[in-house]
Amino acid sequence: MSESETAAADIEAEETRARETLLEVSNLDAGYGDLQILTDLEMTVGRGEYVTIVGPNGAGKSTAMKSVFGLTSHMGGTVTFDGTDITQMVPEEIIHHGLGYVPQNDNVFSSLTVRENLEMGAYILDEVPEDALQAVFDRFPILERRQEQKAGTMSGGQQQMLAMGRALMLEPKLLLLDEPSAGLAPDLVADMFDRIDDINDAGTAILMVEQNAKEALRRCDRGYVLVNGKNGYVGSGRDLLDDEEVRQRFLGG
Amino acid sequence: MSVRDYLDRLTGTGRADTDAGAPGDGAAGTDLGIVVGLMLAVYVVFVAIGVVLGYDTNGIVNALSQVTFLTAVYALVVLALNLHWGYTGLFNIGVAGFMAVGTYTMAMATAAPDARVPGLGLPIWAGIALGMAAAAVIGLVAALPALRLRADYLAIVTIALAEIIRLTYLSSAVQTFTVFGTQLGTGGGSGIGIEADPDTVVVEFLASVPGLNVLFDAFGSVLSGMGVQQSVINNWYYAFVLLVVVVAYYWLLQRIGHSPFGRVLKSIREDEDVARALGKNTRLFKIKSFMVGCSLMGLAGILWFGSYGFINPNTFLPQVTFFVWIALIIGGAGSNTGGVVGAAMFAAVLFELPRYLASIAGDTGGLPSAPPTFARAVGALFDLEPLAFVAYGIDNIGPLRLVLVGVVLIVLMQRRPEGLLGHRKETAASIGLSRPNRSRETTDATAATDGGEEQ
Amino acid sequence: MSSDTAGSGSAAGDEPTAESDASGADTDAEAPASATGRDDDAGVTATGREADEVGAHIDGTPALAVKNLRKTFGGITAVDGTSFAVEAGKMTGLIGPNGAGKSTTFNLITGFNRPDSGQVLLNGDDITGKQPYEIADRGLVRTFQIARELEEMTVLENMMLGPQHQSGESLWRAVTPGVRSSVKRDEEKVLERVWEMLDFFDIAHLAEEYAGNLSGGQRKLLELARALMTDPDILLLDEPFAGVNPSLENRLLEHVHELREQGYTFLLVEHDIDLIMENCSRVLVLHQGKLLADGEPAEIKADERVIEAYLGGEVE
Amino acid sequence: MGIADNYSRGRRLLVERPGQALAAVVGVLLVLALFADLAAKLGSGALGVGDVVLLAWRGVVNGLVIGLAGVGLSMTYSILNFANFAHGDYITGGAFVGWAVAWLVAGLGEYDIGSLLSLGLGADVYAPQLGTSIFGAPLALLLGLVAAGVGAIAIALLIDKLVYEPMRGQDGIALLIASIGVAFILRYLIVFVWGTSVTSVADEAGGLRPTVGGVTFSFGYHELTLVVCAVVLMVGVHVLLQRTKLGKAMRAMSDNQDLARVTGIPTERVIKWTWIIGAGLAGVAGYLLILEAGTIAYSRGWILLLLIFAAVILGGIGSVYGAIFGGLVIGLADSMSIIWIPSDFTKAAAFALMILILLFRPSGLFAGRTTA
Repeated sequence: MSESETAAADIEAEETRARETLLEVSNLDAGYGDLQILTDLEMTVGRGEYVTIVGPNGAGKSTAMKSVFGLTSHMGGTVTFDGTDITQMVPEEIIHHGLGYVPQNDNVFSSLTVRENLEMGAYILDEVPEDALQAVFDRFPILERRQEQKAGTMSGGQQQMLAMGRALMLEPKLLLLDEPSAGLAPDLVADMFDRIDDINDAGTAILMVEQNAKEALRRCDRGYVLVNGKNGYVGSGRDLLDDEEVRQRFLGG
Repeated sequence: MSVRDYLDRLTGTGRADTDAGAPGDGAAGTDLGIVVGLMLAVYVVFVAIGVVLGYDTNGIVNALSQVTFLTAVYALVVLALNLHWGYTGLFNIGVAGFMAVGTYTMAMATAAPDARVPGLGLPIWAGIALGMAAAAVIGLVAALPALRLRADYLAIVTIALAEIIRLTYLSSAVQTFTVFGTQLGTGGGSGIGIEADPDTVVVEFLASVPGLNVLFDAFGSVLSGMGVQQSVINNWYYAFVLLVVVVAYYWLLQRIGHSPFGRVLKSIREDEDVARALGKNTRLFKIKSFMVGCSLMGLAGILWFGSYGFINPNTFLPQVTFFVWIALIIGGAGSNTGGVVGAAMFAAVLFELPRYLASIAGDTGGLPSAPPTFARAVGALFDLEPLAFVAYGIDNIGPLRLVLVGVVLIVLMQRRPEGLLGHRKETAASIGLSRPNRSRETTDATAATDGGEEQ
Repeated sequence: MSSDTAGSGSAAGDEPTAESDASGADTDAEAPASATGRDDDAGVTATGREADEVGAHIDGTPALAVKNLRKTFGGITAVDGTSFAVEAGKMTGLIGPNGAGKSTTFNLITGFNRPDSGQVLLNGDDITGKQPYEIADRGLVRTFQIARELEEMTVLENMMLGPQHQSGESLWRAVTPGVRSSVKRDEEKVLERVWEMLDFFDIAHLAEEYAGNLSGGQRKLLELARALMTDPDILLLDEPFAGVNPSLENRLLEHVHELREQGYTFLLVEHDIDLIMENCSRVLVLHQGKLLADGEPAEIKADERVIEAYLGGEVE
Repeated sequence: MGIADNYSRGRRLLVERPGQALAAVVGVLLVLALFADLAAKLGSGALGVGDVVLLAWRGVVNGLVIGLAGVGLSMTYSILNFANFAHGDYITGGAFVGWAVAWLVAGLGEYDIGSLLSLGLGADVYAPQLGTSIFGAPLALLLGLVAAGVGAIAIALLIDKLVYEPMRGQDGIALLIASIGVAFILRYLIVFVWGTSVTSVADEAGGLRPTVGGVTFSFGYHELTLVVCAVVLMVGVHVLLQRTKLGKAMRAMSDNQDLARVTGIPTERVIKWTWIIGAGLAGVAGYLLILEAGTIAYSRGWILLLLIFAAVILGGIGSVYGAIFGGLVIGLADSMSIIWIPSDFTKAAAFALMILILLFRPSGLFAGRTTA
C-alpha cells in the first residue's frame, strides 16, 4: 500500500472512531482448542457501519468472526462491544448485548416451522416481540407467507433469509454474517447483497465474511484483508478494490 | 494415574511410540513385560495382604489360582471382543449371548443320551467344535442384517438378541425336545450339567501325558507339602492351560490385526465410506470379523463357564457382557496387549481383590458382627460405632464392588477413554513399513524442502 | 485450519516458494510413472491423447457417461435427468451452485447412492446401481469433499490400504502359517509403490504421522495419493481444493496435471470457477439438478444461459 | 396424500427395496393370521372374551408404564444424543425413594423410622399392617408419588452434574458406555441399602368386577390409579411441549445443538429441564408400576429397560407421542402374545419386534416427527 493510501486509510479510520466505535477487537489471539489461528488481530466496527472481512482460504476470516461471538478459545487480547468487555462471554450472554450471528451452513432448525424458527431467535425474551416479528415479515415477505412451512423444505436462498430474519428478531446493533452468499445461485447473490444493504440502511451495523470479495468490497464501508490469521490490509471498500496489490493477490487481478 | 506411570516405566516409553521398526516384533518383548510384570505385581499384592493379615497358605494359593483363572478367561473374551470393537468398530453388547450359544451347544452335544437333560453324547472336542460353529452361525444370523446399523442401534440389537437367546434357553418349552428322533434338551431354568467339563478333562489329559505328568506331580507335591489341597492344585493346572489358550488367542488376533485383512477392518472402524470408496467390500469384511469374534467368544464361554460343570441361563446375564466391556475399556480398545492388561486389572483388582479382602476380614475376625440391614448400620453410625458400619460394608462387598466398577468405568470415560495403555501405534501390516533401503536418499531431500507444511 | 509459514507475514512471499516447490517436485517425478505402473506407455499415451484433444469431441467410447440420471430425496429432486460424458485422458470440470446436485451426481456415479432412474456407463459398461467397491474395482475412484482420511491410522497405513485384491486381505491367508510368507512378499511390493507415491507427492516425511494430525491441505494430498494406490483409470475429485491454502493448491494442481499427462482421466467438482476454467479442457455446468451447459471453457464463458443463471456479474 | 400417490409410492417401494416390501407384506399377513387364529380360538371356546379383555387390559397397563418411562428416554436420547442405559435404574431409584417415603408417612409414629425407610427389611413391618393401598393410606401414597418423581429428578440432576456434564462434547458412544457405569452404581447402591430380596410394599386394594353380557371383567383399583395418573401426566407433557417455549427449544436442540447455542437458547438449562421431565416421569412410572405389581426389587427397572428401548425405537426416537404409542404396542404385544406363543417367549417376541423395526424402519413408525 502506498504512503498516500495508508494516509487515506488512517483518515477513514479516524472517521470511524468519530462515528463512535461499537465493536473493538484488540490484540486478539484466538483459535480452537490449543490450535492458535488468529494472531494479534485488530478490528473495529462503528455504529451503523458495514464492514467486510476478505482474504484467501485458510486466512482465518470465519474464525475472526466466531471469536467475536465467543465461539473460539481466546489466548490473549480483548473484544469490547458497546463499552462492555465480552471477551470471556459465551454466545448466550453476548446475544443479550445486541449482537446477532448468522452461521454459514446449516443455519436453520430444519424440523421447526418458519415461525418457530423466528420465535427461537427471541428466546431470551419473555414474549415473542410482535413488532420485531412484523418487521422481519415486512423485510422478507416470503417468510410471512410460508410461516407454517418446515424450514428444512425451503430453498437455500429462503433458508438464508430465514436465518437472517431469526438473527434480527432481537433487533441487534451489530449483525455478524458468515458468507451469506455461499452456495447461492449467482442470480440470487445480488439479491442477497441488496437485502444486506437494506438491513444496514435501517441502522444495523454489519460485520460480514465473504468469499465473493469484489462484490462485498464494492458494497461495504470498510474492509479488512486477513492474511495468515493476521491483519493484512485495511481501508474503505473502494480503496481496497483499487489497490493494485490487493487486486493482484486476493481478488484475482 | 499411577498404574499408567508404572506401565510407562515398564515399557520405557511414554505413549509407546515405537519407531518404524517391525510391528509387534520390537514391541512384543515390552508387551510381554507389561503383562508378566502386572501379573507378578498382582500376585505379590495378594500374597502380601494374605501374609500380613495372617491368611492360611491354602487360602492364598487358592486366591491366586482364582485370580489367574479369571484373568485368563476374561482375557479370552476381551481379545475376541477387541476384534469386534477395537479393530472393526462393531459395538457388540451381546457378548453373553454368543458365549451362551457356544457353551450350551457344547453341553448339549456332550451330554449323555440318558442324562437328566439328554444330549448327543459326543466327545468333548466335537462339542467344542460344534459350540464354536454354532456361535459363529448365530453371529452370521445377527450380522447379515444388523451390521449396517449405526453403532448405538447395533448395541441395542445385540443386547436384545443376547436376551432372546437367554430367554430361549430359560424356556420350559425347550427343556427337552426331540429332533429327528433324537432327544435333546437345554434343561430350561434348572440348567444343564456339563458331562465333559473342560476342567476335569484337561487335567486328566495332562496327567496322562508322559513327561508332563512328572512335572505336574512335582509341582503338586511341592504345593501339597505347603498344605495346599488337591482341588486347589487342580485349579492351578487348569489355569495354566487357560494361559496357553490366551497365548494362542493373542497370537491369532495379532496375526489378524497385523495383516492387510486387519488393515481393512481398521479402516472400517475409522470411516467405512472411505474403505468402500477404495474398493473394499466392507460388508463381507465385517461379517467375517463378526463371525470369527463370535466363535472365539463361544470357545471362551466353554472354557470359562463350562469348567464349572454346570450352566443355567442366568449364567449369561447381560452384566457378564458389561464386565467384559469394562475390562476392554480399562486396557484400551484396539490393542490386544491392552485387552489382556484390562482383563487382569478388572479380574484381579476390581473383581477379586475386594472379595479377597472381605473374605480375609470375615475369616480372621476382629470386627463386630455386621448389622443385618443398612438402616441398622446407619443407626450404628449414629451410635458412634463406625466399625459396625464397616462390617456391614464388608458383608455387602458384592454390590459395593460393582459400584466401584461403575465408578471406574465413568472415570475412565471422562479422563482416559483410550484406556490405560492409551493409543498404541500397532501398525496394521504384516511387515515393517519403514522405507525399503534403495530409495532412502530421495526422502531426505524432499523432507527438507517441505518442512514448513507441518502444523 | 492453520496456515503455513505463519511467520512470513505477507502472502506474497509464498508464491515463488510454491512455484519452486512444485518444480522441485517435477524433477523428482520420474518415480511416479513406475509408482503407478504406467512407465511403459505413459509417454505414448499422453502424446496420443494430446492429439485427440484438438477435436474436443469424443471419438469412440467415453471413459464415463451418465444418461438421464435422476434422484429424489423425500420429494426434493436433487438430480433431474442429467446426461454427460467424460473423455478419457482429459480433465473435466463440474460446476454449479450449492444444491445444484454436484455431490449427489458424484454419489450416484460412484455407487454411494442409487439413482431412481438413468444409467452410468464406465468405458461403455453399465455400472448403474453397483456397489462402491465394485465400481472402484473397475477403475473409477473418488475422493471426498471434506478430506476423509482414516484418522487413527498412519499415512503409511492409509496408503497401504489402497491396492485392490491384496492377497493378505483374505482372512485365512493372513493367519495360516506358511501361506503368510507370500502375503509378506506382496506387502513388500505394495510398500515399495507406497514410498514412491509418497515421494511423488512430497509427503514422505509425514509417513509415520497419524493421518488425523495432518493439516487440511496435507490431507487432500494424502487422499489423492491413496486413491492413486488403487490403480484407477478415472478419478472423481470432490472439491479437492476447498480449504487448501494457495501455495498448496498450486502444488496439488501440478500433480493433477502431471497425472493427467500420464493418461489418467479426471472429473472434478470445484467451487472456484476460475480454477476450473483455467485447468479443465471441458466444463459441465449443473443448475437445479439439470445440465445447463457442456463445452470448452471459452464456450461456457460465452454461453448466454450460463451467464444469466450462473456467472452473473462475475464476468466483466 | 392421494390414492395415486400412495399407489406410486408403493410401487416404487416394491421396485427399489424388495426386501422391505416383502417384510411389510409378511408382517400384514402375519397380523391377519393372528387375528384369524384369535377368532378361531374364541369361536372354539378355547379362549373367552373375558380372557382376551383381561390380557388387553394388562397390556394397556404395562404399556402405559413403558410409555411413560419411554417419554423420558426418548427425550434424553434425542436432545443429549445418547442411549441412556441407566434410565431403567432411574425408574428403580424413583420407585424405592417413593415407596420409602410412602411407608414413612403411613407408619410414622407406629414403627421405627429405620424399618420403614428400609421397607421392612429385617424388621416385622409388612404392607398389610401399614395398609399401603390407595384406600388405606391415600395421603401417604400421594406423597410417595411426589417423592418418587422428585427423587428420580434429584438423582438424574446429580448424575448429570458429575458424569455427563463434563462429557458434553463427547460422542454418543462414550456417553452410552458411561451410562452403563451409572447403571451399575445406581443399581448396586440400591442393593447395598435395600438388599436383593423381592419385597411386598403395596397392600391389596381390590378392584371393579363388572359383568357385561355374562362375562366378568376385572379392573384393579391400583391399575385404574396407574392409568389415570399416566394419562394425566402424558397430557401434561403434551401441554408443556406444545404450549411452552421450552418444548420448541427442545425440538430446536435435538435438531441442531450448535445453532441453538448461537441463537441464544440457554442449552444447559434446556438440558437440565430435559432431565427433570424425563427422570420425573421415569420415577413416577416406577412408583406406579410397583403400586400395581405390589412388590419391589432392585432389578425392576433394568428388566424393563429393553422393553422401553423397544417402545422408543418403535415410535421413533425423539417423538413423545411415538414413545407412548410404542409403549402401548410393546405392552400389548408382551401381554397378548401369550395367546399364540408360550409365555416364556413373550418378552423375546417384544425384543424381536424391536429388532425388526430397527432393521427395516430405524427411524420408527412415527418417522420424522420429533418431540411434540
